[in-house]
Amino acid sequence: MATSDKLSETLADRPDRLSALSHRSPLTGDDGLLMREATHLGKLVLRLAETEAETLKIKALEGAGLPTQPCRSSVSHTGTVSVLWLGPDEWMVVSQAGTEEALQTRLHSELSGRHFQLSNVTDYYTCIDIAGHQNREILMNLSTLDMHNRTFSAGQIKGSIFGHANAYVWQLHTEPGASEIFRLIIRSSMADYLWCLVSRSARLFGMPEDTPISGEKLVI
Amino acid sequence: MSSKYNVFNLIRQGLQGHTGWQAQWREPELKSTYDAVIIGGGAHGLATAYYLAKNHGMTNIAVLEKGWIGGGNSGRNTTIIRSNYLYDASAAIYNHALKLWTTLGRDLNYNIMMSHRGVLNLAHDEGEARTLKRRVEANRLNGVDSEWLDAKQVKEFCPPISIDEDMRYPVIGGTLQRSGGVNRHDAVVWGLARAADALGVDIIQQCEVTSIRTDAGEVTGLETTKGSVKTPKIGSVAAGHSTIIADMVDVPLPIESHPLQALVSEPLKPLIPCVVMSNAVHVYVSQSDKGELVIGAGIDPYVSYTQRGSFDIIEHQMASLMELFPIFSRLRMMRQWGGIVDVSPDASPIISKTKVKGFYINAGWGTGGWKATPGSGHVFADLVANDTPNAIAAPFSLERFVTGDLVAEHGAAAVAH
Amino acid sequence: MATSRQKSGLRTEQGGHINRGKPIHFTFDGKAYQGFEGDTLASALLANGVHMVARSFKYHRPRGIVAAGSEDPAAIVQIGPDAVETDPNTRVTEQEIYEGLMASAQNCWPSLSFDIGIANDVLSDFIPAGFYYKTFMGPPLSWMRFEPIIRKAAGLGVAPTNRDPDQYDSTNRHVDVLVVGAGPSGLAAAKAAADAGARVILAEETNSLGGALLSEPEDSVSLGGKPSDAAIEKMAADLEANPDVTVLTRTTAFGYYGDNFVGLWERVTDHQAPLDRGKHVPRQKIWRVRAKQVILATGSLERPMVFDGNDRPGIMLAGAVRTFLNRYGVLCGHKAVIFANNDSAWATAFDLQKAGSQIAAIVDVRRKISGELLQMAAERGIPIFAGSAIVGTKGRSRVTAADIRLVDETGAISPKSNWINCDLIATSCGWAPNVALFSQSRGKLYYDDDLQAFRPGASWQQERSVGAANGSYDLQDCLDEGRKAGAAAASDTGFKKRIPKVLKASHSMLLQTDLQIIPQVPSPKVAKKVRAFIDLQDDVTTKDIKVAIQEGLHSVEHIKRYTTTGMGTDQGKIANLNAFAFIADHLGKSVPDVGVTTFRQPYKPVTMGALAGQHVGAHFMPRRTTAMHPWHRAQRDVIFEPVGDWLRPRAFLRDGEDFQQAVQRETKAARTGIGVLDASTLGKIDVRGPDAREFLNRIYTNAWSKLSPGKCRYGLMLKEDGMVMDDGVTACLADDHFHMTTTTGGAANVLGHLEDYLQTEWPDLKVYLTTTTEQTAVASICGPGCDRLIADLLDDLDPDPETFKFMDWRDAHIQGIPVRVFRISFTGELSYEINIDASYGLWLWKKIFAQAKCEGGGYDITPYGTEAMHVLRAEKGFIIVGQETDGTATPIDLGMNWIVKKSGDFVGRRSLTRSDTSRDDRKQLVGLVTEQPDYVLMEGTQIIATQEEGTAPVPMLGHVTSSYLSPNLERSIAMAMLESGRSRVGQTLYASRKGDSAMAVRVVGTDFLKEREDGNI
Amino acid sequence: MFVIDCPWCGERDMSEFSCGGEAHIARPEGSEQMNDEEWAQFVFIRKNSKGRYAERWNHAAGCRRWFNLLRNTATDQILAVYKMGDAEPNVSTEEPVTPSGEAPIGSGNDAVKLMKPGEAL
Ligand SMILES: Cc1cc2nc3c(=O)[nH]c(=O)nc-3n(C[C@H](O)[C@H](O)[C@H](O)COP(=O)(O)OP(=O)(O)OC[C@H]3O[C@@H](n4cnc5c(N)ncnc54)[C@H](O)[C@@H]3O)c2cc1C
Ligand SMILES: NC(=O)c1ccc[n+]([C@@H]2O[C@H](COP(=O)([O-])OP(=O)(O)OC[C@H]3O[C@@H](n4cnc5c(N)ncnc54)[C@H](O)[C@@H]3O)[C@@H](O)[C@H]2O)c1
Ligand SMILES: Cc1cc2nc3c(=O)[nH]c(=O)nc-3n(C[C@H](O)[C@H](O)[C@H](O)COP(=O)(O)O)c2cc1C
Ligand SMILES: [Zn+2]
Repeated sequence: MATSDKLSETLADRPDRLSALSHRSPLTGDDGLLMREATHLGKLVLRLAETEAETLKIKALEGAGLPTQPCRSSVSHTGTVSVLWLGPDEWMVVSQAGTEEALQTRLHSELSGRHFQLSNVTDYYTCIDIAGHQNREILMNLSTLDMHNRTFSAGQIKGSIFGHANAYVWQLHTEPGASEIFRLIIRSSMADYLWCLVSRSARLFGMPEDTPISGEKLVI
Repeated sequence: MSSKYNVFNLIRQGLQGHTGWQAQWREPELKSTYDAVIIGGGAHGLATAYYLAKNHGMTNIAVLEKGWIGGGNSGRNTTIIRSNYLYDASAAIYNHALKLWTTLGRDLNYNIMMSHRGVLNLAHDEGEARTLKRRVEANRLNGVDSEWLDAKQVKEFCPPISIDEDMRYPVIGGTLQRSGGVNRHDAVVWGLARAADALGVDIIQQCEVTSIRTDAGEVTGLETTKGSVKTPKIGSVAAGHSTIIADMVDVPLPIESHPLQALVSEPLKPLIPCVVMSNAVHVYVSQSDKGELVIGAGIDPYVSYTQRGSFDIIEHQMASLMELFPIFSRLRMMRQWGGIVDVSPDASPIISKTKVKGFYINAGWGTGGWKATPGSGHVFADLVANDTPNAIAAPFSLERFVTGDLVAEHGAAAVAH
Repeated sequence: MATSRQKSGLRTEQGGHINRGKPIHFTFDGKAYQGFEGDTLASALLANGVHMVARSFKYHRPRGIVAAGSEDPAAIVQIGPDAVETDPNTRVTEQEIYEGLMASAQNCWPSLSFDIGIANDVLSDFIPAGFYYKTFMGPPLSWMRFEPIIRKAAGLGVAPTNRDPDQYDSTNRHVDVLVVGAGPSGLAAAKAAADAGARVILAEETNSLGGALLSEPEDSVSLGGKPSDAAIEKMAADLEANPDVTVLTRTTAFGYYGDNFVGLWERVTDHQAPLDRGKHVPRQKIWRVRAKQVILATGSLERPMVFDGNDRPGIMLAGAVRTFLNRYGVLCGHKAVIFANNDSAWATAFDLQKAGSQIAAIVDVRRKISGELLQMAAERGIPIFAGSAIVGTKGRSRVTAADIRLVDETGAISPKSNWINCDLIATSCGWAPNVALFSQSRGKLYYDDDLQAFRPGASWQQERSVGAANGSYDLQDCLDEGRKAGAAAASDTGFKKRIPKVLKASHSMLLQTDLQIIPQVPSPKVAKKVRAFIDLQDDVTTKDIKVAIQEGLHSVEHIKRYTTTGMGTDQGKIANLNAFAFIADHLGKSVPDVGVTTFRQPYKPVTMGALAGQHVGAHFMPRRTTAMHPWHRAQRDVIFEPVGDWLRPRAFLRDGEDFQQAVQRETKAARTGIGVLDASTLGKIDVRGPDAREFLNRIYTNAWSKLSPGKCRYGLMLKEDGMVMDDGVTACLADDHFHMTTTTGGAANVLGHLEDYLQTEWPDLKVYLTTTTEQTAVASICGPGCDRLIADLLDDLDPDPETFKFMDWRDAHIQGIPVRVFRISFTGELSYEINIDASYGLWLWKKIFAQAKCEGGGYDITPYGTEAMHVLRAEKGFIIVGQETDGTATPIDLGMNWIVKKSGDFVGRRSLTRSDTSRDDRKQLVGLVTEQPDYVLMEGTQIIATQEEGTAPVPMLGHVTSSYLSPNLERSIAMAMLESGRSRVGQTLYASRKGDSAMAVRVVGTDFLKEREDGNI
Repeated sequence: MFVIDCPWCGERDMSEFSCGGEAHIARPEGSEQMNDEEWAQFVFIRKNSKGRYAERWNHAAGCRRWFNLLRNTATDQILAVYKMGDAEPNVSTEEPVTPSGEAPIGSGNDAVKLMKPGEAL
């Protein structure tokens, strides 16, 4: 069932692959509060006409359909592939680290003949997972989204502004009783900014605060 | 009876309990015929009327104001005055205004508290520095007072500014126009009204223009909430409402009306000596004589006539202010408000005749027309009186949007206030 | 007479919501005092007999405490131990005391009790409202001489001198129902809404729930059969226990904006001693609440009486006196005179007397007073002066006596003075609904003739006003209205569960029945000597308002601005209605005809640091970095440059070098050895679809139909006004697939621009766009012979420039990692850009250097920064959008006619042929070389026609857009936008220089390398 | 500070959106044949209406879709949200509330208009 963080740990066997937040270590706070980077998850952006998506069954997605209901995600039978709704003709396919290229190839061949676009954005984005029961509160410090569990539940994915950066927040499907995990999908170049902003917001819950990269000498 | 303002009359009145002061302007009835009507009782409209009466002898004229005079942008602006604009045409008009400002108080016999305390425009990166230096150079050749300061000189001129190098937007330098500054917005409005009134101009408040009558492409009169008026000439100086007036005669304008906000802090003992503006961080601030920090914000990106903007903008404004002045953090915001600014595509005003004979437009001053007030009124009066723009006004015709000869100040003007 | 040391006498024996078990020590103006936990600075000072705490704004008159809450007009002081953590203009009625609190008086010198600023008071006859408009306007600039003096005299508190050590937070909440104010109405509303299942926030400005009930004597009111304290506690506990309810105390709703967005300001630690403040706890916090429904239960504000001498310390609002007594256990005086026009203030008299004060008189302007009241007073032996008024007072730093006289129907007063000694005057001119937030919400007010005050009328947003805020002053009405509104609001948001049962209140309160307003109490003095204050902070008297009206300022907005009434830090909370009533009276109009001034945000002043929240300092704005950034940072002497939001290395300094030397070395190296640039920041957009070519044809000025896969092309993008907006190289990946690059700063704009056209103008075009900027890291390698290094790096591609041609791209691998190599050049040198997945970016970057070294040290490789990049491209005459262009340049102006296709539409095309845009005397891009080869023109320098500047205005022909010392041309070079520039090639012009003679410059072509080859330079 | 009901994502804070100005200004075909004046009309002239105004908005931080929105610029009330290419909806036969001058209480430049609860705005 879980597209959980486990997946990200199987790193592809290649030289020195670094994630955008490789210079940061996971942080823990009170009551199981945990924030860490989910590294190298495979991410593909698929653009396809809304009308086609409704009927399309894509084998490569292993049972995960293209959600046409806004802000929803779907999960494959195996739990290793998720498809996130980003827009009416735009989805993100999230898969285990290192699987994105093969997946891309399969998708490509399955979709050939249609008007579509498939872009590998694995490194464009990275993810920060926030687990622990204060995570909704932490996110409320950063965005205007309604994070209440009445309106934000497992499987939902919403794009918004966090601090001053655009990002998506996705609540992972977790086992009943397990702690909720929110996954922030963020642009690599702004990852450090968001990491630090999240850690600052979590200070009250015992999380150590990281300060952003700055302080370099800018001018002469 | 006390018509003249001076310290002796103030003392004399003081002894009599100030019972002898006269009304600063009359409350005349709307007449049925005028030689010219100015729509809009903001500072620009009143200045236009003042100069029409004073320089062109046109005294059978009226200023029609739908609310109370000075209640539009004239009553809501941060009063920054400078003339260090890039292009010749802009430098000419703003510098013309700056010169008029220096004596306006005396001319009007009204202390408008013109304070030439200096305006700093900060640069935070090389690109900005380049743009600002270009401006300084152009200013010098145009005879506009303007100089480049490095970060240390900026700090010397305005000690509370942080020039820490590790800020997100470090201050790397800036321009200074020493003759720039601020004045008292209400005093300007009232002083102009009083002086125009003394020359015979009818200032009619609570009088909204609702339609304009034309005949064969010529203005013949207008309708107002206080009755109708015959007049061969109408000057529209309605700022945020310019397109609404122009629509009455089917003159399309390239103008959008946006909310622009400002706010004041609680009053404090003198804290910053000059005006500080920054484009990258987007903030501009000065301190009024009463002691409040007067702080301007950015425009909201959508059309609105509500005289209020988004709270987001205020929050960001405050964060920006903290970037430049970290020591302001514990001070408090006392009041925020909004105005409706008339934004033109090239961030320059429109002072122009139109296809309708006798209908003249003065608009598009956007976020930065306060500083132009006397200059704008002066050249617009010329246009209304002579039916031809003078050399200073000529580049600001409506035609430029057709031919492409824009006075594109936004590319170059940093914050346009 | 009361003296300030009668401590025990001023604190009641018992009662009040203070913790008598916990004494707290603080200082005011250096003097030590003691109060109790739960005290505000005001109650603690009053308990110590201190009334005078401030000086007024203009006349520096002594100011005391008037109200008990945030509406107090003038009792403001400076808080804080030092100049760093100081808080100017802090209301003593709101600041809770903590151990060690230090407060001091402000706006006075040398001391509060002896302030030479009082000279202004003596001169007050000569400095009425607006006096400054009438003088100081002598010769030009004369104001500049007086202004500093005025400025110093004005202002109130003093700003901190250092960076704020505290931190602030903001957070967002969505709720079904937001309730503002936790008096009986607000509590009932919150309870009803919460019981129905709605998500609720209840915000209360003060430190505890209960509102006006806390001002009632202990056990005098019961709710549902329970004493009110216990009932409130129970309600609070119920609310706290509900996970969907948030109760916030010390939290002010300061701004009601559009679509039910309400800003709350919580003071988290301001009431705590510094050592008790949690480590990471923000000092203050902004709650950005988006509510489906709002209930305003903000209570009512009492109006003071306006009479001659009404501003002395010790003259207070009757309700406030009662609050200090019952909420804080403080007697505000030993001998009080009550001055009222309604019943409610009589309760103050009765409570005070019961607590031990002497009531010297109840003065009531009404001639007819209910028998019940009269009897109650008589039973207590309180002297009553009906149909009378206080027409004058005495006392300097504290009121000492009141002159009480009869006032007849015509307003005439009895001739004989009747001074009664007192140390406290408690006044009440009735209560007005606190409609500030309602009005901010843009709800419309109406004037209630019974209340003689403005009340909430038609709502504009999803909002309900209840209780005293709605003009309902009876406690049972308050409870009922609250309950109903809470239930209705919940029901409107879909929670229709149940309506809680009616909470019955005991009725023992005196309300403001039979109110009779007199806008200004008459005075026996000659008019000009009367000083009846309306705005106590800004020293606005009725006389000032009269002068304003006489001077023709008839709009309430004009009068406000002329007199500054209501413009102080209290925004006239208790003054405004009195001002409106006075204006109305004076103009012979009704109050609603006069109208109100605008209620603006904030409800009360909010700390600017709190509004900025966490988005300051390091968190102010995102700073974007590339995959190679860790390497850049690790270089010892790297200088960074912000480019858009990115941080890019500008130059890598080596031992002992200065910036200029480094740039020269780097620039040289890129043409003689091998230069490497981190080019990852360029914007990248994946463009795909059968109509991609057509799309590019419309977006770019040049043609894209024939570009074949494997090839790249440079493109210029215009805005519809014909001006250059961005440029970049686009590669054809497949017939229907392109990889577009944009400038670093322009990426977001370009994507927005393209999506806009696709979605809104040409939805029929089958094209998809996805941004891929951060997906790839880019190393740009250039220099003669750099192909050898490339060859060494690549597993499977021969970069031989003969076969891998300029503007070609190829896929390849480095150690098995896929890369895409572009043979494009921004330097004019042989150059390759290697694109790799960003997670390998740092690896690639290091690998390039390692490769250069390990192959026998065969390559002279130099990392270069953006500055060298700029010089290199200038040597070749390439433009930088945003540097050569400023939003006023067309492709033709830039000499790039070659890129504008001859036929077919594209965005901006039509604008190019407008009469002025197509003129050939426009500013055009040219090269300039200075007569003196080592002289580098300043960028921004203006070009003139003659060596002598002459007098202003000097005609300017153009300006220098870029200027560098070029190590490869061994001289300075510059680019300029010059009027009729292209036809001036070969001419000598002059670059003006401040304080120096102009520098002769020769106009040349822009490709300096070629110009040198051609012998032109 | 309005909330915009994105046709796809639902109600979101306006900070997630960017405004693209007046709607229903189609880019003209055959601009070659237009005179300078007509072209200027397309590039620069906007209705800038006080009252009902159709404009384009983009859910920039969300689904990135452009859509149209009908707003009363005198009050900032959103009257309708509709998709690109759809015609301007006829929200009501009456013009929306557009007080002459600014909305009476709460924004300055107009005489106060007083209204009792429930009175039609
Ligand atoms: C917050 C803010 C800050 C600013 N800061 C600066 C600054 O620091 N420096 C600077 O130079 N500029 C600044 N400006 C811009 C400046 O305020 C304006 O450009 C300038 O005041 C315009 O003057 P005006 O007289 O034309 O406009 P207004 O004062 O707005 O006058 C127009 C008048 O026309 C009236 N009117 C409209 N329609 C009708 C009708 N139908 N009938 C009758 N009357 C009508 C209006 O009621 C109004 O009173 C700022 C503006 C704002 C809003
Ligand atoms: N004696 C009289 O004539 C008279 C007149 C009016 C009211 N009252 C009494 O007052 C009570 C009114 O009850 P109520 O609940 O309507 O009002 P209330 O005055 O009891 O409570 C209002 C609460 O709102 C808070 N508040 C005000 N503005 C706020 C803001 N912007 N943000 C957060 N909090 C804010 C105040 O601190 C206060 O606690 C009743 O008991 C009534 O009998 C008596
Ligand atoms: C330069 C300047 C200074 C101001 N200073 C104050 C001030 O000290 N106190 C205050 O309450 N308002 C001040 N205001 C704001 C006005 O009260 C008012 O908000 C503004 O004129 C807009 O009008 P409105 O709020 O009635 O719409 C100031 C406005 C300006 C333009
Ligand atoms: Zn959306």
